[in-house]
Amino acid sequence: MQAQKVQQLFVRYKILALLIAVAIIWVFFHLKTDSAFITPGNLSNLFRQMAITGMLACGMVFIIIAGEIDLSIGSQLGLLGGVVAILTVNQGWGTWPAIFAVLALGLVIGAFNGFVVTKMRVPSFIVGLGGMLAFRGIVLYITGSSTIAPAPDDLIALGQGFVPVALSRWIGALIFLAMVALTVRRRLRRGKLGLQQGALWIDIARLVAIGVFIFGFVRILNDANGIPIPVMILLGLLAVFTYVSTQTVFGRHIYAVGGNMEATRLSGVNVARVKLVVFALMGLMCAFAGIITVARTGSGSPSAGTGGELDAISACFIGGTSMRGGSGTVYGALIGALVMASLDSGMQLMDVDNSWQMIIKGVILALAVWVDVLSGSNRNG
Amino acid sequence: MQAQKVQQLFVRYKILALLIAVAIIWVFFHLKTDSAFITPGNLSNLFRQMAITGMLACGMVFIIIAGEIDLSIGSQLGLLGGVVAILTVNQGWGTWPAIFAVLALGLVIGAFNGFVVTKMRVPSFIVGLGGMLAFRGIVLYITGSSTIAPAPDDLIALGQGFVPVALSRWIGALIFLAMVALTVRRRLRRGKLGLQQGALWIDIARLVAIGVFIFGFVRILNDANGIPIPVMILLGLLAVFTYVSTQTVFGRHIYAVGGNMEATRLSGVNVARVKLVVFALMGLMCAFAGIITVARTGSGSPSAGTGGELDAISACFIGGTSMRGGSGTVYGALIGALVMASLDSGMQLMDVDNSWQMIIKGVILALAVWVDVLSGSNRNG
Amino acid sequence: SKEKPVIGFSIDDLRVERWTRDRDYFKAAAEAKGATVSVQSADANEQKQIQQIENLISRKVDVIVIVPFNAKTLTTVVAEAKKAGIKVISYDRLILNADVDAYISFDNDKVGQMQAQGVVDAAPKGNYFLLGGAPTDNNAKILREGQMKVLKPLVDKGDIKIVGQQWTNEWLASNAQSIIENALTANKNNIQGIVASNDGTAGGAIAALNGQKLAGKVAVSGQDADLAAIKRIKAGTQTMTVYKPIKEIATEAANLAVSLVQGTAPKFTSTMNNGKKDVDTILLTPTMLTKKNVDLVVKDGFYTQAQVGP
Amino acid sequence: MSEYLFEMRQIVKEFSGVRALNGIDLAVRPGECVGLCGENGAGKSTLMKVLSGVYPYGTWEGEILFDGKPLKAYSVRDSEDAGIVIIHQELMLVPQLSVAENIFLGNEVRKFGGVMDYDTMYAKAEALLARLKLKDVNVAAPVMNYGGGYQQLFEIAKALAKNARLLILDEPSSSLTSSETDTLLSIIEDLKRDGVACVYISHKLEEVARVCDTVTVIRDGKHIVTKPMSEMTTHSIITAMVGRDIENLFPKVEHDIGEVIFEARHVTCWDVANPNRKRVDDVSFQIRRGEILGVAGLVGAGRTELVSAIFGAYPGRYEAELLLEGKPIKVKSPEQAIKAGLSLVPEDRKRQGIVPLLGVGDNITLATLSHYARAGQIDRQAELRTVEAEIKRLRVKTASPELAIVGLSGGNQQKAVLTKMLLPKPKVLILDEPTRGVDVGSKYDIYKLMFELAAKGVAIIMVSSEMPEVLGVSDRVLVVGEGKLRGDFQNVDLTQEQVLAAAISHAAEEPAHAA
Ligand SMILES: Nc1ncnc2c1ncn2[C@@H]1O[C@H](COP(=O)(O)OP(=O)(O)OP(=O)(O)O)[C@@H](O)[C@H]1O
Ligand SMILES: Nc1ncnc2c1ncn2[C@@H]1O[C@H](COP(=O)(O)OP(=O)(O)OP(=O)(O)O)[C@@H](O)[C@H]1O
Ligand SMILES: O[C@@H]1[C@@H](O)[C@H](O)OC[C@H]1O
Ligand SMILES: [Mg+2]
Ligand SMILES: [Mg+2]
Repeated sequence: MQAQKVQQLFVRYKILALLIAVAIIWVFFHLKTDSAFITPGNLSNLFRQMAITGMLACGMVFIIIAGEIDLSIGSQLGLLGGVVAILTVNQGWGTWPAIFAVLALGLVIGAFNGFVVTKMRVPSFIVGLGGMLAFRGIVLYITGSSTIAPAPDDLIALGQGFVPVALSRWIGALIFLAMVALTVRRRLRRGKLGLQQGALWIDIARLVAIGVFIFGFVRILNDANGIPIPVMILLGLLAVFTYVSTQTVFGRHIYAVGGNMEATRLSGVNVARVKLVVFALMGLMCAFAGIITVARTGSGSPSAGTGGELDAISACFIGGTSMRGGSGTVYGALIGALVMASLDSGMQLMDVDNSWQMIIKGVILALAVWVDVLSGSNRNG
Repeated sequence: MQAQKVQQLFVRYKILALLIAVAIIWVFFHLKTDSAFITPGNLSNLFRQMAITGMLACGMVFIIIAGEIDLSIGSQLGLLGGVVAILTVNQGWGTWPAIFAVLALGLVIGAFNGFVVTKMRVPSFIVGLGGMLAFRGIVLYITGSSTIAPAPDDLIALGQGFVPVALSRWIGALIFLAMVALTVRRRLRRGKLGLQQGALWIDIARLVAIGVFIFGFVRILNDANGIPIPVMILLGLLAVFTYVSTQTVFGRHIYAVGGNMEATRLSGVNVARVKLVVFALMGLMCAFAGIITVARTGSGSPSAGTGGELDAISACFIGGTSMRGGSGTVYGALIGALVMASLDSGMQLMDVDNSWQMIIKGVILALAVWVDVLSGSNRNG
Repeated sequence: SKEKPVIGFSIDDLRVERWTRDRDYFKAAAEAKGATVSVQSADANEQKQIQQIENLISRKVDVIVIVPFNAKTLTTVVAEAKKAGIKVISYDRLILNADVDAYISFDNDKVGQMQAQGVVDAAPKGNYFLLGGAPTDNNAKILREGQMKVLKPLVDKGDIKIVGQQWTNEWLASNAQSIIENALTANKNNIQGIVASNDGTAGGAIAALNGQKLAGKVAVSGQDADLAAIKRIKAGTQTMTVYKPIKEIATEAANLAVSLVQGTAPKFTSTMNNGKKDVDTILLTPTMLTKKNVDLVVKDGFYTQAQVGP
Repeated sequence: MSEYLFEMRQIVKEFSGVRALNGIDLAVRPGECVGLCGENGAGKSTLMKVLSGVYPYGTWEGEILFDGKPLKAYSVRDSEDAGIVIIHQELMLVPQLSVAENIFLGNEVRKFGGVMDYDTMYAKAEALLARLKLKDVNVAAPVMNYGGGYQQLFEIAKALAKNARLLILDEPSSSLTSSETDTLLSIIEDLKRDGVACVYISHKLEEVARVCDTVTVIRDGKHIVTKPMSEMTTHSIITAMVGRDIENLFPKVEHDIGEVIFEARHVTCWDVANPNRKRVDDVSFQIRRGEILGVAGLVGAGRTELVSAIFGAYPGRYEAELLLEGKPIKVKSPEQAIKAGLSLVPEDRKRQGIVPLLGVGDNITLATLSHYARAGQIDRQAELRTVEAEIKRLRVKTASPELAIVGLSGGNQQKAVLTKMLLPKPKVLILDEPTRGVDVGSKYDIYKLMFELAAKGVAIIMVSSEMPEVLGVSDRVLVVGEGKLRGDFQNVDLTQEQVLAAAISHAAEEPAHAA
């Protein structure tokens, strides 16, 4: 009876299983590295290292939910990063104009991919394979294969800087209060409309958990200079993407398109437009990731982003996104990215040999999804 | 009316469109390189260069038809090649025992992948991602990240040798006669069973085309030392795989599983076993490709095969294999591999800049599939 | 033909900055001598490199100059070239177990020694981290051997403690960055020297140091005199790089290629054994660049003053 | 030895805690045909899946005796080896494989080892199809070239190809015409004479009455009654199924018919695969406010193509001139159609109707989501209120509106799809086979709803292959044959014979099923 309830809890809140997995990994590495893993400094690193994969995963999770795939994002990242470096270093543009130009360019490139997929009806797998080569070719051409450096200081600050400690606290408090307000409002409205209410204690427990989490997160990172700016950006993206996916018409349409494209089309949804926008958003995320890559490394390298598509896709799948489209969450994908970053970082801290790092990562990737399959086997039965 | 017929011809014999594409590409490069492209020497190179991708594509086309994917084949190739090098160079095994051991190992590794996909129900995309890392890690570990050389001469001969000129002629003649005999027998049997017969002239035209093709192929390659052994092996694999896919129960079950897995399962077919065997065959093909790679390079390199999965997958898709499973042909995939090898070789002969090579290849990949979508739009409607 | 030789130049990876420079200087020098050059990039893929060399053979070029991605995988294709009567030159990295006609390079072992020495000069004592190159690149291991020749005695003496060593997949700066970030964490920022094997990885390491406000306080080595590295040396965040005058090696190599075709004997400085034979070799000397002599790259015409900045 | 071929005893099957079968008994003698009746979701298909090994032994409780011996089938293979053959409710064909390959899938004719004997297989397949009175089928062509009705017949051929001792037919006739159904029923009678036992599931009770010797009715996973057919009437079966009395199957409500509201002119559709062939050939018609227009015809007549072209959903090339309330409208996509005031409930629920993983509620509001949104943000409470009201109104059986819709039985899914397309408040509602696979009780609900809508002035176009339904519900009947309009009748004293005669009028000279 009790076991039953626990299992249902996991099925309902899949995120719990993932968080427990993260906790186990962290404790393991902490014990194995003489308590060097769960320290403010290292966690700050970890979140910063997952930021770029996380940005890509935000876009990718929508693509996969919509039933498509994009293999060209590593090359898109390289191209967009290269452009921001060329604009700021070689062309002398200001940092902000260059950033906005590249964000716009990202949207355009993504929309172009979407156009080829939806209007020319070339399968996205192929568009991705082609784009992977073509975009990488373009970045090699425009940079002449050389690394563009040094990036201007205000750009580097975006990659290396921190949100001031006091501001972090305020933001944390604000988010928490917003959550409380939303919960209260929802309960009031449901009450007024005479709709069925969830148990009060669950809502309260949820809020307490969120509060503890935010407090801990801000506290720890403030002990290490504050929240890194790329992490702050990622959190912002998480909020926006989660909002879009759960609260908006467009978000619902993404799930519907991936779940059954034909039925969705016959319900009067412009399926091609939904997909096009999803690809455009992916391009935008590549622009974010490209800019932050340049800011983090202080230079635009023509090989930046190589293999980034595999990391992002892995993050989505570890995070519970369905291979076949139609289901998945943004926060799941980010936790997936966190799992992978934790493995990389922990094994490096332990000074594990490179070949073993690859073996272990490969095995864990498959194992993680296997556990997911096991726990959710009921859905496919 | 006439145009109509031509279109139907293309829909029926999709291979025609592909062969015409190859012809156009060849003529284009021939004109652009001062007649250096369509020469015995260069064509011999071309076929030899496509042999390894072709072997991988043979296995991959079954995997994709069965509705799965395998991203780990590049790493599998590296691992199996590494093992054959270690066995022959470091362990002093004879060439043939080493080859058979590695072929067996390939089957085992492939079957293992199949086991994880079918019994543990981890999606093949993930198994591939994990395997890509893990197998590469293993080969780095067992080779100590260094290249194992020099391979024994009889192994090298497999990669660099040629089928004697006279033998090539005999083999060509035999294949042609076998085709004629099969056609005649089929017509007789159908006549006896009272089944509808295709037009006689089509059968004759087909045989003449095949005859001309075989004659030209043998003739040209004999002008350049004979048929390279890897090409001969590939032709053998083509024959076996085509036979399996069109004439055997197992082959038809592969298509059935990819076309509608549920229906196939409910028809009493052991779906898991079909998939398992398909993955095992993929492993076997990786072993072939790995051995030939070592034979061609004279050494076992830990980075061998990197990116091979993308080449093989691209070859399948260019060759008309359906993304969604359920349809595709082995010869289509091999022509796909030939298209890609032709592009690489032609652009190198033309001295096209590296970045432009990537751009053009990416664009052509997408264009090729687009043309395919246009001509066959009916099937997806 | 002898008067107008056709040269094939097969380069490991034109996506890496230094090789584009080798290509440009080589082409200029060879064309000045009336030769034509066809350049191929293997994109760090040995299979692709072999195919390109095969294509060069079937085009019947007169001589092939190779920067091998993998030193050991070219035995058979070189033999094929020789059978077709084509001369083969090994460029920068020695091709092993093969019948090559000549080798021209800087000494990688020496480069490794310079890298270690540069860091030791700036930080004679303390904790060191060894940031290696790509694990699949054989040169990376020779560099490490050279570095250890300098470091081993100091480690034995107790002056230096090596607190970690990792290889950097594909020489990628971003991989190097996360490796160093984690190394700093593991050692609570207590690192005095980072022996990085080239400028790309050094850039990643310095970005990581920057994150801890340690850039300039920790000694970092490099190699190749990439433009970005020159700027960092001037800014004081990178300690040294190894300048390998690429114009010199490229020009020498072009001359060597042309004279091999024309049958005039070039002057070799030594021979090196590659496992199959003693290969006639021209070895050029690399130069160590620090803040003091960094202007050499401008004097040499390697960069313009405008590129380097004031 | 018992007199029964098989007995199922106290079968219990649960889906994650929900009991779909709650202790059911069923027994059939050799040569007997048992009709299995029950509402949508009663558990008929589930029971048959237990029997045929789709749900392996061990995933359910109870016991099955076959030939007096316990049967433990771990897979479909095991039960087939025992002689149990099932035709599933959903089409189970592989579209890319040929007709013959599908008929013999898992049961291939071999030359030696694993090598296919195509020639024998083709000959056998042609013989089987001839038995089903299907000619002009190229057995070497892929199944996807043939429409739903043909495919259903291929399924039957597939079952006949196996030597069944027990044949289970789960709604085999839902996409067959009456003459095809006749052929099927007479084949079943032949099989019975050869001693083959049958379980026949259908919501068309006339068929059950004609072919079954015994009737078993189940409700909510429980056994209600088993009696010889001679002691049952259609009416008593319905009462047992629904648990209440249904007086009139077609609860006709008087409704006023107003002025012409919608007109389609010169609708022409070309075949997607073969651009020379017209699937719909210059069809024009009008419909009035509050009118229910039945569209009848043989399978493959082109009715689905006609209505999907009107709705902007036809996948191939087509032409159509549409006028709504006298004004021409442009409809190039379903999106535009819905905006203009048209709604279409498609024929294939699984492929075109539901988004399986989304909740029941999310499916219901899919076509009208923007109604509950401000600046793109969904007001979930407003949405939920509508959903709950609709679920209550149409009596959709679901544990919660958040449950994924795949979990519902076919009839309840159909109701959800129906509401989805009603919420845009269409002026013209098009229903393509709205009651296919729907039980009598739900049919009653759907007809009642149609009459209510008509009374409110909605014009309804209903494509249906069920003649009684066409005649029982429509005000006017269009007959389509081979893509052409073959008749337009006021439904006053109209008989099935008249409609059928029109449908096959011209076809008498040519074969009715030109492939
Ligand atoms: N795979 C499944 N997972 C969860 N519930 C299921 C599943 N299959 C069936 N059910 C449930 O079991 C019950 C019986 O379904 P079943 O398909 O047997 O009904 P049926 O009598 O065949 O109805 P219909 O006439 O609509 O075909 C339904 O309530 C259905 O929701
Ligand atoms: N002979 C055929 N060749 C190709 N496709 C066909 C053929 N017959 C039917 N179809 C396809 O099957 C689908 C079902 O439509 P069908 O032709 O059965 O029309 P219908 O008159 O609406 O019949 P139904 O009674 O099944 O609704 C359509 O998408 C149609 O394209
Ligand atoms: O110059 C370096 C080269 O010698 C090495 O092999 O690869 C990396 C380069 O930076
Ligand atoms: Mg059913
Ligand atoms: Mg229809």
